[in-house]
Amino acid sequence: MALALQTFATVKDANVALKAQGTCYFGGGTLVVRAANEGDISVSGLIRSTDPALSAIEVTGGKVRIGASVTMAAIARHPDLGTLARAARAVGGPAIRNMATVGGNLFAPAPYGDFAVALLALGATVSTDDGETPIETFLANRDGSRAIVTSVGFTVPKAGDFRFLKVSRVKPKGISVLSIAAMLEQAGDGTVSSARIALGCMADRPIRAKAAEKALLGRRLDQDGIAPALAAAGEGTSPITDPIASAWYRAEVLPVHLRRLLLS
Amino acid sequence: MAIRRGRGVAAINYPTGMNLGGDPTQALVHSTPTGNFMVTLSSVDLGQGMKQIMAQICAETIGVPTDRVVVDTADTDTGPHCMGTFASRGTHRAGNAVIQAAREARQVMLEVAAEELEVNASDLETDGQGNILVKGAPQKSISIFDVALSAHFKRGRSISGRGMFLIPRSYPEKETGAMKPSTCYAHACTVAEVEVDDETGEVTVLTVKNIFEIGRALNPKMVEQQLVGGSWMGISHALYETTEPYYPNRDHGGTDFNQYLMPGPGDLAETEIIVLERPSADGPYGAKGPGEMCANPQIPAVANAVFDAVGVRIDTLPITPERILRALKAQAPN
Amino acid sequence: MAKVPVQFTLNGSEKAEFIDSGTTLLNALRDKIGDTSPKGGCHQGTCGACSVIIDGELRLSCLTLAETCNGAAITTTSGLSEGGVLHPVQRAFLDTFATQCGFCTPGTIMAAKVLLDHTPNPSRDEVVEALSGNICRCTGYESIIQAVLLAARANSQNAA
Amino acid sequence: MELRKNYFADMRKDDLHEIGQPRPRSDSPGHVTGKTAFFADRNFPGMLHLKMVRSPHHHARIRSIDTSEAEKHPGVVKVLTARDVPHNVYTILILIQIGPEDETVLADGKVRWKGEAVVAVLAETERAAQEAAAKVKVDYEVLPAVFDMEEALKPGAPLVNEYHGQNYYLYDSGECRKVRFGDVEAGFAGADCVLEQSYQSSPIEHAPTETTGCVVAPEGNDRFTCYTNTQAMFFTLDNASIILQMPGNKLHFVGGTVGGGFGGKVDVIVEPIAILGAKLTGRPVSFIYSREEEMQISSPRAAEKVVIKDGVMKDGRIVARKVTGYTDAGAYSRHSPYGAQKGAGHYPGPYTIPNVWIDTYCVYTNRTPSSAMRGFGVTIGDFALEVQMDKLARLIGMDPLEFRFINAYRDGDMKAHRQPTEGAALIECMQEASRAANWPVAEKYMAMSSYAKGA
Repeated sequence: MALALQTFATVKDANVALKAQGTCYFGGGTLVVRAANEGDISVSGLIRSTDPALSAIEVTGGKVRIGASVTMAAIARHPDLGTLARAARAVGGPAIRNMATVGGNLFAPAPYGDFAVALLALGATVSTDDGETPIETFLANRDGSRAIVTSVGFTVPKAGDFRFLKVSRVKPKGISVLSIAAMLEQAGDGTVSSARIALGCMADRPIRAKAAEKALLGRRLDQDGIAPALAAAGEGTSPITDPIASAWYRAEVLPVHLRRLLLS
Repeated sequence: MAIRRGRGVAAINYPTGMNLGGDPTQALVHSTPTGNFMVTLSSVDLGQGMKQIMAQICAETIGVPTDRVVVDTADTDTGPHCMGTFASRGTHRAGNAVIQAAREARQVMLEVAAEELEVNASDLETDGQGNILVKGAPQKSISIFDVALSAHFKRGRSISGRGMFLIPRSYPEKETGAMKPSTCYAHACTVAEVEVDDETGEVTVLTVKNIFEIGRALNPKMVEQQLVGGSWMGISHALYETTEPYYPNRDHGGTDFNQYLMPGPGDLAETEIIVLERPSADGPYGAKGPGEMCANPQIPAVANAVFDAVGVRIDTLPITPERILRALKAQAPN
Repeated sequence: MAKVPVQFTLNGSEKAEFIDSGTTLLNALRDKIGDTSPKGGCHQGTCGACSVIIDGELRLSCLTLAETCNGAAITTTSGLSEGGVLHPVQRAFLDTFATQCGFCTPGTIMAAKVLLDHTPNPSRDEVVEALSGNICRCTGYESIIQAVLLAARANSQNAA
Repeated sequence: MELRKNYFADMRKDDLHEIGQPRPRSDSPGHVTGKTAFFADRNFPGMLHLKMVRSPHHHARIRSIDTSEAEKHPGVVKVLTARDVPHNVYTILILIQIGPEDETVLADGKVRWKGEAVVAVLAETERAAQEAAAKVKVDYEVLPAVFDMEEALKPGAPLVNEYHGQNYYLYDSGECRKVRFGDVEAGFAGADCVLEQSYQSSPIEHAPTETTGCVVAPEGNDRFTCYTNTQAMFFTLDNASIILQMPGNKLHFVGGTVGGGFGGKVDVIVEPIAILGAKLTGRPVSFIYSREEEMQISSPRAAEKVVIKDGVMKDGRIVARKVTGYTDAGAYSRHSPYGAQKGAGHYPGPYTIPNVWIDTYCVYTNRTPSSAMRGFGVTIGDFALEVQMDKLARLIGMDPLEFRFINAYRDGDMKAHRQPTEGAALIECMQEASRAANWPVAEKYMAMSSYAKGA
C-alpha cells in the first residue's frame, strides 16, 4: 500500500488512528520517513498531530515540560535550557536538529538517541494520554509502546550538576561511540550526595550505570574518589557492536571517558 | 593518560594511464564561423574538471584564450571513442588526443591566414589573444575571427583536426614479468604528524606536508583541488574507511554516511601542498596524472607516525582506535 | 492513490500541486515542480545534498513530507541568484574553487546561507558546525570552509 | 599550494598562455546555481522505477523463483529474471580479451554473494516496486561460503565461481602474475638482515555523493538513450551491446558531469538491465542505487593482503625484495584480475633493488565483488611497502628518510619489470619534504639528483 499521511488536531484522535494496522506516528520524520525511503513497506499510514501543546516548552519554578514535537534546535537555543544545550547539539547536524524531536529521540536505537541519554540522567518522566511514566520504565518498554508521547518533564538541573559527553569518531557530527550523561549533586564538603549516570551505546538503548552511581555516593570527584565508580562502570552493560566500534572497544573506553567527564 | 605525538614519512610513485596501455582516446576539434573552437570527445568529467583542462590544452595549442573553446563530451552519438576516465588517464590520454587534433586544426587555420596575408604559413605565429601575426613583423596580422570567416565563407576550408592517442598494449612476459606498465610516473613524499590518545587509541592528524611531482600543473588551482581532496581521502583511508569493519567477517557493514566513516570538517589536518614539475616525455605539455597518487602517501605516513607516537605497529587498515588500543594492551606488561 | 494538495512559495513564487500523500519534499520539488537543484544523495538524512531552507531553517527535503510544507516559504539554491547576480556565497564558492563534482554544492550552499543569515560573521568553528551535515567526497572540505568565511567577509564589507 | 619552479626548470617551458594558468572552472557556475544537469535530473513522463530483489545469502543454489504474486501487484509493469537477459553471463574486461565470462546480470541457478541481483521489478512507483519485490519468492539451498582469502586458496574450500574452476584467477603465467628479476634467494642469503611482514586491508567504498545509476528513454525508433554516470561511455555501451545482444548503433549513451566517481562507476551494472527494461516495456526506466546499495552492493576497493620479505644491508641498501600480493576479488572478476596485475607492475615500489620476486594473486571469495578505485592495484601496496620501509630503517638504525634516499630509483636504473627508469623525481620530492617538514638529512642526500647517475 502506498504511504499516506493523516493529520489530526488532537493527540486523542491521532491515538485512535494509530490503532489501525500498518500505522506509525510521524514526529520529525527523521526516523520514519527514512525507513520508508529505504524500502520499509511495513508502514503505510503515518499519523501526526498538530496539537500546539506538542511543540511547547514550559518552564515553571525549576520544572520544565518539553512537548514531544519540540526539536533539538529549539532546545539548544532556549534561554532556560542552557544546561541541556550540549546534549541537544549532540544530535545530528544543523538540518537534523531542526527536524529531530524529543519524542523521536526516545525511540532512536543505539548508536542514536543521545538526548534520551541526557533525559535518563535527569530522571525525566514521559507523558502520554495514559499518564506519566518514569523514563527508565518507558525506555525498557518502548518497543511495545503505541500511545503517542506528548511531553517529557524534569527538574532543570543547577549549573554544574549536569554533565554530558558524546564520543564520536567523526567531528563535529559523528554518531556515538558512546555517550554519557551524569546528574551529580554534591554536599557542602564536596562529596557526592546523589548521582544518576546514563550511558548511550552500552546497550541497545540508554541505560543507567547504577553500580557506578552507588560507588560515587559519599565520594569526592577526584582521582581516588571516583576510582570505585570507574571500576563498576561497565556492570550491567551490554555494549553494541556496529560499524563505529565493537562491544569490546566500547567497554574498554567507557571508564576512560567516564573519568574524564567526572573530573572535568 | 597521555597524548603522544609522532611523525612518519612515506614516498611513492604512481603510473599515469591504464596499466599496460592499449587504451585509446580520440578527439575532434573544429572552429565555428567566428573562430570559436569546439572540442568533441566522449570522455567523462567526474568532477575533476576534465572539460576545463581540455579547453585549456586546446586553447594553448590553437593559440586562443580558453574562453574561446567549448568542450562537448560524454555523448556517444557525437564524441569519438574514449576508453574512459580512470587510471589517471584522462588528462594524459585525452589531452594528447586534443593536442593532435588542435595542431591539425591550427595548421589549416594558419594556411588560411597565410592566404589572406599573402605569406607562408610557416612564417606565422599566434599571440594567444586570438590573433595571427607574421613572425618578426607583428604589425602584419589577422584575427582568428576573420580567418574563420574566410575559411568558411570565402575559401571553403574546414578548420578542423582529428586526434588519436594510443599507447600500444604491453603483454607481460609469462615467466619474468617483463612488461611496460606505464610510460610516465608521478611522485610524492608525505610527512604526517599525529597525536595518539594512548587510553582510547584515538588518532588526530595534526599536519600533513605533501610534496607532489606531477609533470605539469596545467591549471594550478584545479591541481590544488585534486591534491587537497586526495590528501584528505588518504588520511581517511588510513584511519577510518571500510565497508567491512570486521573483515573477513561480513557483518556490520555501514549503509549510510553516518556509519561509513570519513573525516568531517572538524577533523581536518593542517595540510601543506608543494608541487614540483618534471615534465613527462609523452604527456600533454608534460602533464602526468595527479588524481590518484595524491591519496596514497598519507596512508603509510600516518601509519608510521602512529608507530612513532606509541610504539605499536598497526599493519591492518584502517588503523582504528580499537586496533591501536588492542596493540597497546598487548604490548603493556600486565 | 489519494492525491493531496500542496501550496507553498518556492524562491518567492507561488506553487500549487496535487501530489501523492507521503511524497517527500525532495521528490515533489524535483519530479513535480521541476527544481532539480536539491539532490538525492542518500534519502536517509545522512548526506545533506537535499538541504533546503524552509521558513528560515535548514531542512532535509528527503525526510520532509511535502504536504507538511503547506504555506511555507521554501528556498533552494536555484533561487539564490537574483537577476543573474550570484549570491555572495555562490560567488565565494567560485572564488575559492570550492566545487569539484558539484553534487553536494547546492545543499552545502543552503547550509552556508542559513548560517550567514543568522550569523553574519561566523568563526571557523561555527562554519565547521554549520557544514557538518553536508558530506563532500571531493574537496576535503577546506575550500568550502574558506568559501563560507570569504562570503562572510564579503557580506561585512558590503554592510560597511 | 606552492609551485616550486626551481626544480627541473631546465626541462620546462614556463612562457605558455593558457597552460599553467589558474583559469576558473567553466562548470562551477552551473554547480553553484544548481543548474548543472546530473543524469538523475532528467525526468520523463511515465518513467518506471527498477528495484532489485537481492540474495540474502552469501552462497546458495536457487531451487526456484516464483514471480507470479509480484507480477500481479498493483503498479507493477514487468518482472525480469535471468531468462529475460539475452547474454546473461558476461565479464566487462572481455572487451580487452580478459575472460572468462564469469558473472550473471541476474542470478541463474546460484548466488555467490549476499546482495547479488536475482530479480528486477519495474513499477510505476518506487513504493510499488519495493512492495512487489517483497512478494518475489526465491527458494534457496544455502551452500557453505568462504570469506577469507587464505581459506579460499586451501584445497577443499567451497568453490566460489564455477566459471573459473578454482578460487583464483588463472593468468597466462599461472595462478599469479609473476615478476622475476635477479636472484632473490641469493639476495636474502647475502643480506645483513631479513625482515618478512604481512599487511592487510579491508574493502573500501568510493562513497561518491551521487549514487550509481541511469535513466533510459526509448527514442521511438528502436534506439535507446541511456543517461548515465558511468566513467566510461563506450566501454559501458559496448558491454551493454554484448549483454543485450543489441547492435551498438541502437544505443545512445549520454553522460556529463558525474557526482564523483573515484573508480566506482567503471563497472557495467545498472545500464544493461535498465535498457532491457525500457526495451521490454517501451517505457522510460530509472535504476538508481539507494545509498545502502552504493555502500554495500556496488564494488568496493578490494581487501588486500601483502606479504613482503626484504633483505637489507646495514649500510642501507635493500638487496632483495619478495612480494606476495593477494587481491580479494569477491565473487566475480570485474576489474580485479587487472588490478592484481597492476600491482605486479608496481612492486617493488620506487626503489632500485637488484633481486626481486613478485607474485600477485586475484582470489575469489563469497563477498561483494570488488573493482577499481582511485589508486587501483597500488594504494594498499604502497601502504605495505612504505610501512615496511619504515620498519627496515629502524631495524638497521637508520633515519627513515635517509634510508629512502639510498634506495630511491633514478633515471636509467633498471626496474624489476625490465624497463629502464625515466623521468624519476622521487629524490627531489624527498628533498623538498626534508625542507618543508624540517626533517634534516645528511648533505649528501640533499645533493643527489634523479638524473642519471654520474650525469
